[in-house]
Amino acid sequence: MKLLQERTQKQQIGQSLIIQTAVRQLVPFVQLFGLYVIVHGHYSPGGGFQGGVILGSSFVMLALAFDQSTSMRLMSERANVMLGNAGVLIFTGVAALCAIVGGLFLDYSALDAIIPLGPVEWRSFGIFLVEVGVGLAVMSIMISLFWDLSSAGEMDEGL
Amino acid sequence: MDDLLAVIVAKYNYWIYVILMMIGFYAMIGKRNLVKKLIGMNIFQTAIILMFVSAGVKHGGKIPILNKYEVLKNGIDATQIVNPLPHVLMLTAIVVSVSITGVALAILLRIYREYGTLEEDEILEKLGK
Amino acid sequence: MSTSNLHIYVMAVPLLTAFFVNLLGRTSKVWIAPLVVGSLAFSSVASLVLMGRVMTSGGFSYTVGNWVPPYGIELVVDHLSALMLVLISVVALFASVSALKSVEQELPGREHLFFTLYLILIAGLMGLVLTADAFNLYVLLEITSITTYGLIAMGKGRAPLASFNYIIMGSIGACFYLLGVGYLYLMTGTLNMAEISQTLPVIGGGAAVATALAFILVGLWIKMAFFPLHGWLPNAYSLAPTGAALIVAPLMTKVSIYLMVRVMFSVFSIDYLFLQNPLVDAVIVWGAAIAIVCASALALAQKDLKRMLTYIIVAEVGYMVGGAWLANSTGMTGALLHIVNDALMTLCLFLAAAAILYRVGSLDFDKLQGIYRKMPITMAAFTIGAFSMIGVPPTAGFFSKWYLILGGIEGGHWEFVVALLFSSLINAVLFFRIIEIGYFHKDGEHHGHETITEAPLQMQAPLLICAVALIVIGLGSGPLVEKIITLAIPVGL
Amino acid sequence: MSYHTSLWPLAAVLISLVGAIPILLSDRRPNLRESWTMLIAFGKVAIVTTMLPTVLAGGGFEFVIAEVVPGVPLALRVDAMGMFFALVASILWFFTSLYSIGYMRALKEHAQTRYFASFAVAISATLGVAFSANLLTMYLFYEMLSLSTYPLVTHEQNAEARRSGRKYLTYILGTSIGLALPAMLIVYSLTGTLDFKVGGVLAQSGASAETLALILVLFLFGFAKSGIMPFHGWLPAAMVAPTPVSSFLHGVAVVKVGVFSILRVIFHIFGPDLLLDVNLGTVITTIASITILVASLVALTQDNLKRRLAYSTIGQLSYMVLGAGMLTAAGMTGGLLHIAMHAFGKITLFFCAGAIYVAAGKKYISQMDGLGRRMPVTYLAFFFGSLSIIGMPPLGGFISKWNLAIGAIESGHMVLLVVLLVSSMLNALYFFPIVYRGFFMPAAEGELEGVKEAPTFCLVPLSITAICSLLLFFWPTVFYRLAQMAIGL
Repeated sequence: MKLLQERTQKQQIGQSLIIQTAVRQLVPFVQLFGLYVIVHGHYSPGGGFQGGVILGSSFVMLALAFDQSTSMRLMSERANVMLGNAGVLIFTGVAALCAIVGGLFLDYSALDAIIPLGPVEWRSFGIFLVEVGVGLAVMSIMISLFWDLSSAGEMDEGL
Repeated sequence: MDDLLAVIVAKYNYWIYVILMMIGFYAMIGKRNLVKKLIGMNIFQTAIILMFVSAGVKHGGKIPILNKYEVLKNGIDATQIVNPLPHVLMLTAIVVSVSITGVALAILLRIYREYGTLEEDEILEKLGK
Repeated sequence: MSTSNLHIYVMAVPLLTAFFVNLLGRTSKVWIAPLVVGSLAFSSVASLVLMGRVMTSGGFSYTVGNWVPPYGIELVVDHLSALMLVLISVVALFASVSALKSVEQELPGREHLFFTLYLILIAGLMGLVLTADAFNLYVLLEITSITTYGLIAMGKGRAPLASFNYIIMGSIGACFYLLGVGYLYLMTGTLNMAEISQTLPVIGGGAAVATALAFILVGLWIKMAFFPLHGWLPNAYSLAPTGAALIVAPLMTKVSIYLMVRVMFSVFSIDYLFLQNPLVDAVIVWGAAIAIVCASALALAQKDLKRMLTYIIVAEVGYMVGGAWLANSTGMTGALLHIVNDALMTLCLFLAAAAILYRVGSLDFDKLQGIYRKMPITMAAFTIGAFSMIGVPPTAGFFSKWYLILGGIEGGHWEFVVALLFSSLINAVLFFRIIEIGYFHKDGEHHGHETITEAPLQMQAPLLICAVALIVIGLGSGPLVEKIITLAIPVGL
Repeated sequence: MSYHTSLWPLAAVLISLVGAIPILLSDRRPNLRESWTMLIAFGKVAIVTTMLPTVLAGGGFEFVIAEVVPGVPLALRVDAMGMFFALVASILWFFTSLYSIGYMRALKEHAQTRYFASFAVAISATLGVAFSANLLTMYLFYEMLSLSTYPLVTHEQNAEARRSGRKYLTYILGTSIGLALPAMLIVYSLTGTLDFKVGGVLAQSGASAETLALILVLFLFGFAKSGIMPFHGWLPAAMVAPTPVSSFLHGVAVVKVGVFSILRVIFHIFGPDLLLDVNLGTVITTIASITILVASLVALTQDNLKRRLAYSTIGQLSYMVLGAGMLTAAGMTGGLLHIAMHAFGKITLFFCAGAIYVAAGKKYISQMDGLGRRMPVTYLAFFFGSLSIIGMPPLGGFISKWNLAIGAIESGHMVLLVVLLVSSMLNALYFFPIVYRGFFMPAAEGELEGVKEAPTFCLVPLSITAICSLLLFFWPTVFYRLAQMAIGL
């Protein structure tokens, strides 16, 4: 593992200007697409899961094109964990909220009791909320998995 | 003989999954390298995923994404649509398998750092000392 | 169908708290203890209330998100699952109080990670108990397993290796289970347990159904470490951090046994299991008897308290598998009662082991000399736990063994009776060996022993409560069986 | 017989169990601790004797602790048989406590608090066995007694104690878990109850003679505390314990609990009629006779005084089982009576052995030449005790042996009478030399310089028990009546 790292550094593999520039340009679009997929999860194919992976892959791309510290500068480990936790909390929180306001668990129509939008609308909107949570969690897990594995758990240089 | 071949060919997806599963099983039990064991585990899980997914195949079936207005107008013909349930289930199974792989890899890293090798024999040898 | 959300809260509160622990525990350690203990205390109280409700008005089913089965996910609360919920939450509560202390000592700086996994594990176990969907059961099984892998791998030394072995074995088990469920799905077209059990008699018991049963059983046996599929357990449990062993050892195998019982009677039927395939149960009971004898014998060879306890767990698994397959209601009562009792006994012994480990730093038999004098209260509780394992009345362990042996006699399975008695005797030898070592002492050489005093109150309190609970449950086993367990046994046994 | 619910039996059992707590708490103040012990001992005797008149009048008490298994609650019941045993045990515990204080202090033993606490728990268990209303409850207290006496047996905490403790538990726990427990479960699965009933519960079960024989043998050997051969090995080994422990536990409580359990099973689980029907009495009498003769012969060869007493105990215990096995009124009465008579006699002998050890430090009979002249009171008591065991008038032992002999004749097995007579002869052979050596053999030069009588705390109890043995010959009424009521006369 270490050997591989040294060799890549020496030969500057993956440090090509073209790739770096392309990635720099692409990342915002990839992230936007990820958000789109998340937000449209309840209408069309897609959803938090897929969107989260796309979001996560944008950071993976950064880490591949530059190095791990660059991607960690843009998204600190701490922020990543926070986002991941927040995602799960949104998911379970919404579910629990449904139960607390008197419906069944994950029965979004019950949320009508808080903001009256109508049960049908709430079913749709509830899914959206949950998808956001799932998306955040998946992204965070994706990123930290990659970081951990590529840097052999050291969280420094990576591949 | 013909009958046997007919069975094999007609159910070829099951044979493939059985063969894959045996390969995976062999790797998990027989291989001494921990990463190979892990790969075997992945093959094993993939075989099961294959079984579920292939069982859900419907020749000429449509994807189960419906157009609301069309459905309201014409109703649903269930025979024309692929059952999405096995696929959805396998999506979950894939997630499970990925997370197990993730945890396993992390643990393998710790093992590697501790013993400097991923060969089971060498690790056991080091432990013996 | 019910609109009560109580059992969801029981499960959701630890799950939600897990992430709060991760978030807040990262910034300051002071958050961890109140969050963990608070959430588990809530779960315990809520599950007790739930138990009361089930006892007065019977069980009910629940659909998540108001989607009715077979589309939605169904949860079922009946006497058995309510009992298991109480067991899981209470054991988790006691274990966590003690674990807080030992994790602080063993994994400084990583407490928040540990307790995040810990709480997810507990939520997963509760989900396993509640779910009525065969596939969800697989997912939850893997959630509990993955968290367990993580918890075990946090240990020192060889723990990651043990954890990896567990991953391989555990995955095989889970995959076998999934395969079995796959066959059932192909045969019946549904994953809801109730619907499968309605469809199965219609399609009759073909080879595919038998294969499904075989795969599911073997899968679960691997998960519960039923001898000879137990290889992963002793290493994994004894090398795990003490805090992890505290929760994993009492609960994991017991919940797997619950799952086996659930699958046996909620998916398959008594008719199919015992009447259409009469030899199967006899073979399994024989297997259980062999498992008990072999695991007990292996326990004799151990030189470390924790390892010895892990082999006893393997033997106890044989008790419960055998009891469940005796094909009579007495044996079943014994198996279910033993799930409760064994969880508490194991917890009691592991709590004592944790307290000793906290002060002495080792559980080698050599290090335990004169321990009665140094830690009298801990050892008193340990002794009660040991008596319960041996089966000395009026501790809880005696009464479940009573039903198990009685079931064996009624069913004419004398090999099982002999195995149980043999194992009791071996347990007596095992524990009296430790009691003897602890009771006699040769302090002699070094004067380091003054430094060893009683464990901190935080570790003693759950231990003592647990020891007292063993006696109280023993004396109260009559009502427990009559009011809860009898109602949990499937009709017709 | 009518039983009414009352807290008395529970109080009788619990007083010493709860009493163990203040004993433990007053660890650092020996005088306070010993006051507690005496107070509890006295309280126990008082409670038991309070219940005596009701029982003698044909009544009884009951108390249900908890419903643990369908049809088998944990319950206490005071009937004539239980009362009989409880009376013996509680009175003798009182004297033993007194004696213990003198003995332990004189020898400056360690861990006296643990000793007294374990003792208190043990006597609780003994009364629990006496007052059990069913087999399960009795098993519970039986096990409790086994476990609570472990610290007493291993009191010395040296290598020998460790060995003996191991042997003790192996025999006692091994047999109770391995033999008595399955026997109990078989009875339960046959009858659905474990209640002690006059006339037995197994009669209605319709079990075959073979099954009954199996259960009987399991019970006989399962209650290994009764020292029936070949499960007697623990008894001589357990003699490493301090003498008061040996005297009380291995002269009275533990071994008698074993015998009492067997008698309970014979009288109230099987019922004498059933045993007569299937002719299983011979099984019991054969096993008991062999034990009596072999144990008496082995006792002859022992030089260690306590070991000789131990083997004597093994032999005497089987008298009681033998009596029960005769299945005649006189035989069963005699067997039960012998519990009391032997208890008073044997405890005197053990007290004397302890007193000799405290005063002269002698353990072996061959070293005790001439000791009687130095310790006349002790030796006189010893003489009385041994007379009672041998069964000579005017001591209590005569009454029980007389009844046993009549029982043997009634049962028509003359062999049993021969066994009784031969064994009594052997008893005399192994006891009289001790007394003879003590009084008539000259002491070795300078051996016994400065040896005096043991401390008063030791001397008073042993004199009292010796006198009790004597009095029991003239006034055995209470015990005799209780024994007769117990077998339903």
